Amino acid sequence: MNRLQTEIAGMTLKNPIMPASGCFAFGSEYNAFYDLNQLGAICVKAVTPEERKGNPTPRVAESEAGMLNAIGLQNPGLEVVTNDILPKLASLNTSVIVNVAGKQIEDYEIVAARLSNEPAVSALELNISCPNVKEGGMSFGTDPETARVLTERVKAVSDIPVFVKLSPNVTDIVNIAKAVEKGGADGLSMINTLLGMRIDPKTGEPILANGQGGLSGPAVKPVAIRMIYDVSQQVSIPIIGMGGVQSAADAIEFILAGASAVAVGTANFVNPLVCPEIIHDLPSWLDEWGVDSVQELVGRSWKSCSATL
Amino acid sequence: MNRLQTEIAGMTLKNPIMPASGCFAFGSEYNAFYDLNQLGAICVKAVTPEERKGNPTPRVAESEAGMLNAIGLQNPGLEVVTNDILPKLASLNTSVIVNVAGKQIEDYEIVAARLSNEPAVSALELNISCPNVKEGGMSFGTDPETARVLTERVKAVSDIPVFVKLSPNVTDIVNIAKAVEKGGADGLSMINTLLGMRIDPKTGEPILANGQGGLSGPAVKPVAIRMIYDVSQQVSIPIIGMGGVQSAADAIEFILAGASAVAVGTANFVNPLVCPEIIHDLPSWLDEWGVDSVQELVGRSWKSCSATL
Amino acid sequence: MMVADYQVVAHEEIAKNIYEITLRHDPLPAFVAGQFVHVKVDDTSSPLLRRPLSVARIDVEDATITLIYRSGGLGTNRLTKKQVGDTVNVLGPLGNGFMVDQVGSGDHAVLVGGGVGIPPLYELAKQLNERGVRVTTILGFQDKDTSFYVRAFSKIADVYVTSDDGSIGIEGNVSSAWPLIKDPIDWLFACGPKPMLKACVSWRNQVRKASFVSLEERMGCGIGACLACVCETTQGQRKVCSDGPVFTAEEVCL
Amino acid sequence: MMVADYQVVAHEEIAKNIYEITLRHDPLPAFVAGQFVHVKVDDTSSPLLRRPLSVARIDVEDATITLIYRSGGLGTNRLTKKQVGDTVNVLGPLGNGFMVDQVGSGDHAVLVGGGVGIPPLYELAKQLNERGVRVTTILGFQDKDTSFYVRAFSKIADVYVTSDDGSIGIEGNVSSAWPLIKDPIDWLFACGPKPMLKACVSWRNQVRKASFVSLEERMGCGIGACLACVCETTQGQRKVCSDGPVFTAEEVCL
Ligand SMILES: Cc1cc2nc3c(=O)[nH]c(=O)nc-3n(C[C@H](O)[C@H](O)[C@H](O)COP(=O)(O)OP(=O)(O)OC[C@H]3O[C@@H](n4cnc5c(N)ncnc54)[C@H](O)[C@@H]3O)c2cc1C
Ligand SMILES: Cc1cc2nc3c(=O)[nH]c(=O)nc-3n(C[C@H](O)[C@H](O)[C@H](O)COP(=O)(O)OP(=O)(O)OC[C@H]3O[C@@H](n4cnc5c(N)ncnc54)[C@H](O)[C@@H]3O)c2cc1C
Ligand SMILES: Cc1cc2nc3c(=O)[nH]c(=O)nc-3n(C[C@H](O)[C@H](O)[C@H](O)COP(=O)(O)O)c2cc1C
Ligand SMILES: Cc1cc2nc3c(=O)[nH]c(=O)nc-3n(C[C@H](O)[C@H](O)[C@H](O)COP(=O)(O)O)c2cc1C
Ligand code: FES
Ligand code: FES
Repeated sequence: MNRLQTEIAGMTLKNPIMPASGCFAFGSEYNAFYDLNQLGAICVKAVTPEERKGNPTPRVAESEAGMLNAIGLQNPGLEVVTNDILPKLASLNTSVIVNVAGKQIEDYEIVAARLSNEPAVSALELNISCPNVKEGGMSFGTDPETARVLTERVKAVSDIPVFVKLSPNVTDIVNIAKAVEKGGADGLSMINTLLGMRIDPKTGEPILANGQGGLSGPAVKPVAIRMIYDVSQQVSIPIIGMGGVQSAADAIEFILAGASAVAVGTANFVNPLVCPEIIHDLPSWLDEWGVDSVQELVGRSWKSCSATL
Repeated sequence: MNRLQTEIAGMTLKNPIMPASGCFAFGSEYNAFYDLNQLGAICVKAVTPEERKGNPTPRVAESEAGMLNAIGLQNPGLEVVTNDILPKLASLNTSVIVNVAGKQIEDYEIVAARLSNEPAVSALELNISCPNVKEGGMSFGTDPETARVLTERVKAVSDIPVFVKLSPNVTDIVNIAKAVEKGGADGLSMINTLLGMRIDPKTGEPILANGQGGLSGPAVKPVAIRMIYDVSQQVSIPIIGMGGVQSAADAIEFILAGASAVAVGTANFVNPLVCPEIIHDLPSWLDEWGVDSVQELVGRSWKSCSATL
Repeated sequence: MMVADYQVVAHEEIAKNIYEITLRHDPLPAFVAGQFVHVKVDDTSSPLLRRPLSVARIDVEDATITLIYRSGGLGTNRLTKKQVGDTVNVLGPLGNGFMVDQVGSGDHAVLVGGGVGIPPLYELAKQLNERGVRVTTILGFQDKDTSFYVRAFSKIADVYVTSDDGSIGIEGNVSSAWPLIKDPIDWLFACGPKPMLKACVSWRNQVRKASFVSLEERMGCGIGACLACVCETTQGQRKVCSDGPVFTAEEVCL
Repeated sequence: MMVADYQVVAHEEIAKNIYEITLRHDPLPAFVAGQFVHVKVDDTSSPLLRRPLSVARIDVEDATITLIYRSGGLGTNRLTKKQVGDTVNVLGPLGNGFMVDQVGSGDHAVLVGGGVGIPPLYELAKQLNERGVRVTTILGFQDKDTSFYVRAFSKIADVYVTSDDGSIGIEGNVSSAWPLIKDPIDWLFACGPKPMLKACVSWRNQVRKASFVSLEERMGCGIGACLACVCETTQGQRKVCSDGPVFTAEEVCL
């Protein structure tokens, strides 16, 4: 029996650990460090209908226990991803989740419709933190109704599970989560980065060429845990949790908070081996808890023990 | 000439540095380390009409480059503060800002009306992150209209400057800031803590007895900088900036972002001398910038140089 | 109370995951047994907060204090890396300490400690012994591997040792040793985990003069400014860091 | 490419705020001049990210690499604390490095370096010199206090030194020395601040074979996965960490 096996949104993952979108490109770089088939899944970089150049550099800045990024969704576009990149992932014996971004609902539909027919792709993850040009720049992820409609329309063109990745930069994330669930999402990913900024005290210039960017890394972990804890009690779809995970202890904290699977982003830059190391360390945590399967720990911080045992 | 002198909301501070509310009690503890008259101002712990016991312990938890607190507004209540505590502060030769909290608008009115007649009190700071019992528990700080009304009503009973302390846990902080300005606030304080949570991976229990708490410290600095940068360009009232300040370089970063004064919270716990050390180090930053007065640097990250020089 | 860099003059692992570190600062501020220091184990933000650690030995002549701590978390693990010659930033002395002055020569004092609650009792035992007080200690450990200072205590006190697994001393917790003390007890001083303190508080009627317990609570500032570390007492809420950590068995509500 | 703990075998300040650290790992992976390593200066999250540093010397026999870095920020300041015997976590070798193989014996190569752009040129000069290449270097420093490795270069190359304040060598930047090189130049290799690289790119027509510049960019992963470090080239966007840091003067758009 595989104690780490994780059932999520109809997928069976060999374990709950995956790299987070944007931190793993399309996988080939980390393949130099370990066999990607060890991973529960791979979540690849955001794909948009057309090629995107992204933002000018510097695109990253450091902060205490965190980093800011403003990559700006650089990607070669749907055509190149489908024709040149995904075929290379098809031979992998692990699930591939493709992150989808866009400026209007049609963008998401186009990418989703095409990718959902690709054998290499197991699921989609909608990045709804991007500014919505049609609605005047406010992101899809900050208005429950817009998020619901987006989810519904993407679901209508997708034959594979659709996860919606929530932005933490909102007053009431439970509301957005519920709206997305109502829109038919198969699962949630949370959290995306916190909007942040660094200014160089010597020059007065923002460190990022783009001015502001997204904060990730251990600094944001308590915010992620809080949101997952709150949302997981209010929705019945599974959550891929992320935000500052660096160790198996962190992954367990996310799972106890209510995440069914856990994605690791920034920590890959610090330690390229972090994902396999976490996977390796998880069973001893199951021993410590005296449970057979990692799935018994999902939401244990708020579920009473008797409910799961 | 005092290069650090700071005019803010009609007050003249000898420098822009002050301890943040809740991190300095009513001042006497830090008095053992240095003369409090060195400080630009002192911002004391939240006062409510009645005594509050606060939350059960543990009330603090650590996270990477941050801490969570759930003190729960413990304070001896308006009577005791006015009769026993404020008189001790009256002899200080620095401004005292009193943080005010409550569960309904009337609470704020009661405290503000009384304190605004106390000679020891220079200004009020309304902590609007508390849950609003009348409006069903949603905090005053998350709805612009509620925040505006609260500000207006407190202003109506106060003869001294009123700062409103904004919660960062909102989708659109600029909106709240504008509403508060419209309500007549003399200034803004930002940011209060980010809602966060830690779960003990060994027990599955939240580390804080209260479950969730407020994240402060260096971890949140990029979020604070971003919000101050955005808000300062959209309002014309001054901002007391805070969130993770540990050094003069950090204080300068806040000032460049748009803060007129800077409050230091968590860092006092790490280094009790941090406030005087920052004050000591600021002039060399002014030299580096080649400016005579710290006020010339306020908002310099977005103001063109010619506008301020 | 002051904040200063202290120099590490000795540092070693004296039992499994138990370290003894000696820190020098000349002039040494006046420490009282039972007080603690708030230690910044690193000059970065990792970890951010200081760690409260009791003073286990005070050497005025040598201008040193000795701390004994268990490593395990981020901060204490980091502290183990400090080498002789390095500095450690120390805020202290903090808290009230044990009121040794009241204890008269010839009195019988019993000191009950569990795990890393034992360190502050060592300096206390030393001072009481110097005052001519008869000292009996009950030292409770998890097991033999994590036990420490048994011999040191033996030189200045009658010692009962207990361990959870019986690998050293009596099998069981400190309560197993308590009935073995036959002589009348004038003073009781206790420091350790909450269940142990509760037991000690329940024994207070068997103590002729007074019983004291030293509490632990998660701390922010360590000096009374943040209200993180409150405890309930018969006089209302008190701060463990500045009103304690030592309280009378009568006043604490555990 | 691998990630491993390397042992510090030497570490000293060789000029003002300029440190030389030698790290051993046996077996040493195959390093090429001009490649860099991504260094974790501490095992905590402060600082969080690795720091990219060029390899200044490769000693295959000794299984060591030497890095030369300027301290100043959070990470490099922290790195200065490492002592002989400590370990440093190193990710590398990274990047493409300089293509030494194409440079023939008897060719004349000019190496232009500014400040902490100089380190990778030392290993390059050494290898070129061993191949029988005639090497000329222009080393640009801020001032005498921050200058380093001038004597080391002198043993294997003709050296021109410039400094901003004239306290060592010619007053001015590397451009002041360029006209002094009278012999025909076959190869140009440059590493340093952007304005310097721009000057070097503008000289490429005076170079008979090829000119290369090594770029710097803020990095996340260091291995091509995060897209933080892109630069514009005639072939579109490239990643400094994995497609570079060395590019031909023809292809880069500075
Ligand atoms: C007055 C006082 C005296 C103490 N004296 C000693 C002593 O002499 N020797 C010793 O080994 N331990 C002592 N402790 C306990 C010691 O403070 C904790 O073991 C230590 O803070 C844990 O830090 P960490 O880095 O290992 O754990 P982490 O898990 O990294 O700690 C995270 C946070 O929780 C706090 N924390 C965790 N456990 C405790 C605890 N038991 N009590 C208070 N805060 C805690 C830490 O201070 C930190 O803020 C004392 C505690 C208090 C309050
Ligand atoms: C391929 C490459 C090779 C390099 N080789 C050397 C070398 O041999 N010797 C040397 O002294 N320096 C070298 N640098 C520059 C060196 O990486 C920076 O000086 C260093 O990262 C600054 O770290 P800090 O902790 O001092 O600064 P901090 O201000 O704490 O750095 C904050 C963040 O910004 C990044 N950063 C700051 N300055 C730079 C910079 N100039 N280039 C890239 N990232 C930066 C840091 O890596 C970190 O992520 C190289 C840079 C690159 C890209
Ligand atoms: C460099 C970088 C690029 C990212 N790109 C994307 C992206 O393309 N799409 C997306 O949904 N999230 C993206 N993210 C967010 C991460 O997937 C993740 O949600 C976030 O970083 C929090 O996790 P972490 O703290 O483990 O990094 C990116 C994060 C980083 C650091
Ligand atoms: C222990 C603690 C108690 C606090 N109590 C209050 C309070 O009573 N009222 C308030 O408005 N803010 C309170 N705050 C928030 C701080 O004033 C400040 O806004 C926040 O901590 C961010 O600053 P920092 O990162 O410098 O700590 C408290 C913060 C801490 C850490
Ligand atoms: S720790 Fe701050 S009041 Fe005790
Ligand atoms: S640093 Fe990540 S791609 Fe270059």
